[in-house]
Amino acid sequence: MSPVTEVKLTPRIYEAKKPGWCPGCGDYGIFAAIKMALSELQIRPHELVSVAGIGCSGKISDYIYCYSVHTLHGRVMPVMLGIKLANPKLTVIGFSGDGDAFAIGMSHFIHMARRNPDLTYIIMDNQIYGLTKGQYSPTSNPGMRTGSSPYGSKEEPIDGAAVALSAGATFVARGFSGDPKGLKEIFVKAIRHRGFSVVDVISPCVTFNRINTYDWYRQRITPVEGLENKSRAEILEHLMRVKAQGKIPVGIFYEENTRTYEEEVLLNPEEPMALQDLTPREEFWDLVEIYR
Amino acid sequence: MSPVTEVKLTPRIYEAKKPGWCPGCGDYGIFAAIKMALSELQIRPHELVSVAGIGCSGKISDYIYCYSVHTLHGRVMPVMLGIKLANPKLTVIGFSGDGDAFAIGMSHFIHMARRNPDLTYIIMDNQIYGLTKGQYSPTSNPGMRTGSSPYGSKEEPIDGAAVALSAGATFVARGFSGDPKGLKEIFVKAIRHRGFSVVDVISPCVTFNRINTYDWYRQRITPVEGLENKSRAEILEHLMRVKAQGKIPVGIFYEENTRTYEEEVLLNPEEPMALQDLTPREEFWDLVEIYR
Amino acid sequence: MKVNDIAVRIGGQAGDGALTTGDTLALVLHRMGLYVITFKDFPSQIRGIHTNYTIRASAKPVQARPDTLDVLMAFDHDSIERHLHEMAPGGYIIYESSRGELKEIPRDDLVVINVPLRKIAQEVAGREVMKNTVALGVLAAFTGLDRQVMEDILKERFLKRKGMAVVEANLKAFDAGYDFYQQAGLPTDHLKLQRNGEPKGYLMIGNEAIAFGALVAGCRFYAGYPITPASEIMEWLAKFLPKYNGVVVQAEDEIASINLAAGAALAGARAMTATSGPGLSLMTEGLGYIATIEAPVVLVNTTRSGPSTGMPTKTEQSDIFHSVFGGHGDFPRIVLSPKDAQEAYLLTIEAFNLAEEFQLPVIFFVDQFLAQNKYTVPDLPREAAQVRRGELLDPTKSVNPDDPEATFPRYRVTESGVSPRTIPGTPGGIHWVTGLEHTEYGHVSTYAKNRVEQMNKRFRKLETARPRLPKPVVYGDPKAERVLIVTGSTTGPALEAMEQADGAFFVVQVRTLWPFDVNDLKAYTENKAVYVAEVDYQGQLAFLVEHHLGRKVHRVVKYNGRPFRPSEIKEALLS
Amino acid sequence: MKVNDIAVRIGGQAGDGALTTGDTLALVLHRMGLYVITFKDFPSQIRGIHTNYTIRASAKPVQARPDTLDVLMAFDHDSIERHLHEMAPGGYIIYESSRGELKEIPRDDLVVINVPLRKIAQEVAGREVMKNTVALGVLAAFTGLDRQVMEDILKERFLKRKGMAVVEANLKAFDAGYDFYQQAGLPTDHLKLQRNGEPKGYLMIGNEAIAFGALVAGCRFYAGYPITPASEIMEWLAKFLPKYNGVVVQAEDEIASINLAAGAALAGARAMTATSGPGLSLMTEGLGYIATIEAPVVLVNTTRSGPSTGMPTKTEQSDIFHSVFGGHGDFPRIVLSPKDAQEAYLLTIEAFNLAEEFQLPVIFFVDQFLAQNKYTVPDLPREAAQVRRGELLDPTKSVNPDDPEATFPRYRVTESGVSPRTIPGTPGGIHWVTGLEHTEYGHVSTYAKNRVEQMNKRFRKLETARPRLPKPVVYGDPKAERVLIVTGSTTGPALEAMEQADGAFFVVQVRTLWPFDVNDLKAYTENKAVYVAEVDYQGQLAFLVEHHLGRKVHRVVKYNGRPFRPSEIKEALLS
Ligand SMILES: Cc1ncc(C[n+]2csc(CCOP(=O)(O)OP(=O)(O)O)c2C)c(N)n1
Ligand SMILES: Cc1ncc(C[n+]2csc(CCOP(=O)(O)OP(=O)(O)O)c2C)c(N)n1
Ligand code: SF4
Ligand code: SF4
Ligand SMILES: [Mg+2]
Ligand SMILES: [Mg+2]
Repeated sequence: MSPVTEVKLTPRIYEAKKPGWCPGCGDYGIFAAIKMALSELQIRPHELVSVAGIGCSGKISDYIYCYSVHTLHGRVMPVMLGIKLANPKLTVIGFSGDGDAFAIGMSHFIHMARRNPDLTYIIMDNQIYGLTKGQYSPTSNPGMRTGSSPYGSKEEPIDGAAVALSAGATFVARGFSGDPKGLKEIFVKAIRHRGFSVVDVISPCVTFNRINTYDWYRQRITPVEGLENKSRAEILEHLMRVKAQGKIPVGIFYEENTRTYEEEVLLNPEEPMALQDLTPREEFWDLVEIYR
Repeated sequence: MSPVTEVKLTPRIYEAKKPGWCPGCGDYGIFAAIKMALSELQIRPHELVSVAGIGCSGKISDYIYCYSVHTLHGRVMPVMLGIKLANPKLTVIGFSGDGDAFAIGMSHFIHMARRNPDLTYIIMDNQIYGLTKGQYSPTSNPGMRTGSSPYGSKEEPIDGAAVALSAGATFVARGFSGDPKGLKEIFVKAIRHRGFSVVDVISPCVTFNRINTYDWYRQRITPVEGLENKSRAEILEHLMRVKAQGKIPVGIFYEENTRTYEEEVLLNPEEPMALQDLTPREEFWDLVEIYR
Repeated sequence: MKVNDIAVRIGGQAGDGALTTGDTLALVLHRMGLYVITFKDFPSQIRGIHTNYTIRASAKPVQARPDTLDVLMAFDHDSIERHLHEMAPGGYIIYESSRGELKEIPRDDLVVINVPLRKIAQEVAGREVMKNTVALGVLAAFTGLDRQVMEDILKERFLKRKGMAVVEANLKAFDAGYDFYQQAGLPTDHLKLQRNGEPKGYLMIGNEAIAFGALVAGCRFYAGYPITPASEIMEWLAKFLPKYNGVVVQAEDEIASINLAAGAALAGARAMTATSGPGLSLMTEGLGYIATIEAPVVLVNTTRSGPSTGMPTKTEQSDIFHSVFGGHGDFPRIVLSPKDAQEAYLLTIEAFNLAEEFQLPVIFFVDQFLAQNKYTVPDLPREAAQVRRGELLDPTKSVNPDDPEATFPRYRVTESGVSPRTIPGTPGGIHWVTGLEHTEYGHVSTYAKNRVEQMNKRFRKLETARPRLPKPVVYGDPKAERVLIVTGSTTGPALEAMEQADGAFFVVQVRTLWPFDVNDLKAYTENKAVYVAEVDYQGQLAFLVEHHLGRKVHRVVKYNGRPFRPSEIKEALLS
Repeated sequence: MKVNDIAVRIGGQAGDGALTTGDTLALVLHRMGLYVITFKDFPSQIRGIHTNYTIRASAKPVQARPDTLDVLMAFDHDSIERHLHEMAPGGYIIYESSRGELKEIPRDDLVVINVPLRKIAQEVAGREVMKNTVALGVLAAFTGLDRQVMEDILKERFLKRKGMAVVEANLKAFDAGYDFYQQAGLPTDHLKLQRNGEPKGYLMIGNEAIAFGALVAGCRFYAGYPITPASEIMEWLAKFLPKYNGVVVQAEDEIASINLAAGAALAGARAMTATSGPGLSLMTEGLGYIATIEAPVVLVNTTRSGPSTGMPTKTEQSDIFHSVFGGHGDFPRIVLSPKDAQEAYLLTIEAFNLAEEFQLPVIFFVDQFLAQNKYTVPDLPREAAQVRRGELLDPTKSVNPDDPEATFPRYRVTESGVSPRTIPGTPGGIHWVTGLEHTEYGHVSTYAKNRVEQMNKRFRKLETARPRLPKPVVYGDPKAERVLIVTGSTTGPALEAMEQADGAFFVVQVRTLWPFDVNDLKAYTENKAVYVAEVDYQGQLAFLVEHHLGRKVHRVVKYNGRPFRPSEIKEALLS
């Protein structure tokens, strides 16, 4: 697709702009990790598409260096899929906040998982609506007091990784933005995975979420292992048990290799429709002979 | 709320109109079962609200006798919740097709389950889009050929009961419209349950779904039992195992009693806001003294 | 005697077969070399409710539902009650009398034949469903409907899939109907159908013409959610796009659909979605997004009767306001409106070209009547099928040969408003895309000056596009004192009304609903009485015309879910 | 010397404290008995980007952002670059010089004081954040800002929650700033602030006035999804509705929000949702549904700069088209537009009453400037707080005493178009509700006659409502030759421009955007030069005016995300 270049792609190259998140925001760690992962994979910026949602998280769209698409709130997933189908040769990585992914974007999430396109979807989960100044989100702790829940939230939180598992994502992991190196490892594997990869990343909001701080997370984070040959339901059960102990499981929970959506629906993923010569073919008119 | 009447409410009273589904449509069985259930519970039509979606299924809205609301496609759940919060004394029962509930309505479904309002939600699942003349739906069998999937559907089907379980519904069951009596039993329990009850009802479409016929279902339907003390994940695991054998589990899969959303968020569910005297109170102006 | 000019209505309950009978009859007439148009009036319920199907055929082109009916085939008594008053003097009623004969009717100018269609079908062919074929046989007996054509069609349909026995059973049913009428000794001298040379082109519904137009226009990506009356577009493309490495995604809802299309368009595919009112409303946010990121997407809206879920299978043109004004904020868009199936094909191709040349959403406004009724389409010309991709730069060539990872000013402020465009994968073409206000490179910005430049640039595209947009078409003699302005499928009845009125008015068909070009209309409306006819309540087209002409017009509106009859328009203009 | 008439801007990076400093200063001035209006210009990013906050205060009512600034408090050099050109001659610059002094500036008519705000704060109060209080002390030194009022406010804020030490630390910071200026020996004779009697009412933002208006209007149900600039409404109601057995539901998205509100309204609660452009677009389908089922719902739309995600924290009035025309099909709605916080309170109450009396959606059109800026609100009158529920029948009384399970013709065709209404639970009031076309009882129907009757009935409500809708307000002398038509918060600068122009034009403020009543405007526009000023690109209000007057108007538009300065309007009208 492009001339070979010998230039080594450093993490720095994937940064278009100095980010403007609040000092200490967890999203810095995610940005650092994704840059390292992209560098490790030597993905060329012009062959990479980032697709981000609306939120503090979504601002990564303005900061990352590649073809970068900032969608509407909650619409990361359909836009990603549209891009991927039009040109399966591109690497497509999505970024959403917890509200973007699990409130307004929830339906797309479930449906994307059952399709299994080769996309990587990163949720920058701060358990709060950051950009709108601190309302509770679908992942907020129960009872959390926020601008929109002055008497405490009354809803059961969603566990992003559990939803991904139940819905059928073929790669499910959770990372912590306080550990960019570890996160990078997860990202590398998620991007390499052929299928729908979901990485739920804990990413503290230091401005509006005074409950779920770095310390709060550090005390609870627990790497889980030994899930390799377990079924989705067994893994869910296991994760629930860990959570019941007040811990937060992190790591790669699930990985399964199966056909991707593109492979299922495209005649030839190697010849993207985006690059097709569109001159009408004579044979098209044969298709309407039946209406004679 | 209304004068006591001695009239016994027969199933017949809940029928406003002769239904216009195709002869043999599974939805007749559901209509029969709900009428029996309402009669058994002696719910008075004027204290009952039916909320239905768009689809062949949703036409039940026109046929049922009570305050009956036909919503937009996919919006049964928010409308139900709005009604319930405005007046928790009402019995509110929802009806959706599989497309209505799991395609366009999916996000509401997940979020309703985590709120747990006292609502009963019945999915009339024919594994097809009936009213729009037979496109595959989120519950269609993989590979199913339909108007919109001439080469076979390439998406993993959704299991409505499993989604309800994962999302946190506090009553989850599956019934079969070919067995209206058994279905009635489930409906009675679902309506009695205080919390969000989901009943996924298998309801064959005899016109557009030539795969999943009554016979097809009858050969596969398997009542499951002994799930009483199991966790959600264990039940999921169990249901998956049954399905892996090519069977379709039916029965009441899960029931849990916990606080309802109305109890959590309303000061006094016994004094509905719908019936409040709205004359402004003097004390309201105290609230703005802080802006002096 | 009326020769080769007929209007037949078939009425019954949904499920009675009126639709399939109508389709067959339409095809027979088309194959006999007549021009055909249909009018399907069916419920949004699979069975049990009254349905009817009207076919009009003539040796000259037909463009509207008929004013009156020559033949009514009634599968039930309800159909008599509903349609009797529409019968032309001397017309025929074929009544299915298996469950009782039609006795007294308050019209003595009609030929009524009671035929036990079901019984005959059962007797001669062993299957009640063949009652429809029996009815066509009856029709043939007093019109001369061509048996050979019928036979050819039956063979095409059944020979391969079901064998000769089925063909023969059908022919038997046909002949039985024919004989029954003949034996009744009723008149056969009022209507006459005869071969009129070769078929006059294709017989297809608007949606099929649109789907085909999309394919030849280079559309390879379709995302949609089933909805009446748009679904045929998805189903057609689902069959054929995959053969050309394209794809149809049945999305979880319309919001997903339009965002899928946005993604595919951004990545370089020609992308489309189609829907109807409820879906259009849901797509509103996506529409503004597409305009802001300047992606080329074609959105077909097949308008049905609103508001809300409304009357899903009935026609209306009431989505003009939303198409033109819907969506928060100020953004450019183009709205095109074809008048019949052939023009739908032509303008679909244009829609894709304009979308890509001007990098904006093109709404294709198609009312249900046009979307779902059959038309004789004289031609689907190949020379119209030209693909113009505008400022899209070749993705295989580097935009910056020194540095494949260089950035590119995707939203460069140009005089035309159109900026050169790269797609992901293009070396040297990197840029940012966002629904937030942005700089030339697509970076977020709220600077006042940049904002104003980008707003101006986006809207400038409409000015650049203006001379390139489909102009209104004028029919009749512009010297007449009255002018009738119409759009979409209302053009058909307007033209027939004009003929009926012997040139008392002329007709201007608006094909570009937005940007609305008043200059195109000024010349035709000065010193004229201006009428606007449309199928809606508020007079949405009239509102646009009024605004642009700066004066009030006569509004001719109809909003009972049915399209105009020509005579209704004529009367409104002449009264 | 300017006495009791000041415009101060505070500039810095988001997170620098410009917002809190501005809020404090606004309150001090308000408490001194001045009229206050603010203009917050902040980014849609939590930190790091330039933010500024302008406060204008005067002994006479103020209604717009100022033309020029008397004081600029600059927390960084960027703020100097951005705002220097707006300084009035003789103005003051307070520059935070901890990281370097402000040296050369291209203006020699200004008083510049370099104050190491952070350093002083750290020194005297031990905390850098108190730099803001230091700056207010500096301001006090050359204006006479009231120390006692400042002290009272500090006590209210901190005494209970943080103790006297914090109050004292703040006062020390204040005094340090004061002293620093005094020691610099700079002039103090240009601006003078002094107590002007009692505070002139409440100091609140538009959104607070709306939320309060909703509460007193009987709103008990709110469903919404967070969005700038609407969120304050949700947050206010979340605090107070639960005390009155009401509820705020934070929904999963705006589609859920409006459908939640529809459900609650159907069941008898007074229900509201609030959003901004992107959410409004998503609510489009729900809006048409509400109109079709005739439920009373109030939809507040706080308009920000579009299109698409646009500039979320910047103002605009570009949702007029969507409010008025958005949505597929034809359906009635009312769109109200208040000019300031006090009118927002009054019209919110009216919105609920009209919604329920006419059983339709009322869109409350509020631009971001009005939604999020502080106004001195003279009164929130109790007598305005009247609840009129229209044709809602008492749910505790049986509509049919013989049979509590009887049906009720909820959509009865009446002369006014308004039908008596029962809510679920009402004995004898059973009916059906659907977005499909329906009969009087709410049963689905596509009969042409019924359809026409129901359409007419629904739209007749608008005619019945018309005389009851808020009329335009005329300001100034209608004998002037030019008339300026405005709506919403553009009214403020228009009125100030009118004063500046010495009556060269008069102003008409449109308060009901739909149904647009031309009769209200005709009298004021005949033989006048008509101008329409609005904050958008397309001239959406102008379009409505033009359509209804049948002639073109002069468009005065601004679309860089900022509200008009009075002088801009004056110049546009006088040039
Ligand atoms: C349709 C729509 N509704 C609401 C908004 C306002 N909005 C902007 S960001 C956001 C949510 C932010 O939360 P999250 O997704 O968790 O991202 P974060 O800011 O926490 O990273 C919302 C509701 C919007 N832009 N569009
Ligand atoms: C927003 C919107 N999109 C699409 C439709 C068209 N539509 C009507 S029913 C239906 C789905 C029917 O499938 P399902 O929900 O399974 O109900 P069924 O008819 O099978 O009972 C659709 C897509 C609509 N009414 N509204
Ligand atoms: S508000 Fe929270 S999420 Fe947003 S940038 Fe600041 S710390 Fe990060
Ligand atoms: S089409 Fe299918 S679902 Fe609809 S009424 Fe007929 S059988 Fe039932
Ligand atoms: Mg978040
Ligand atoms: Mg279905």
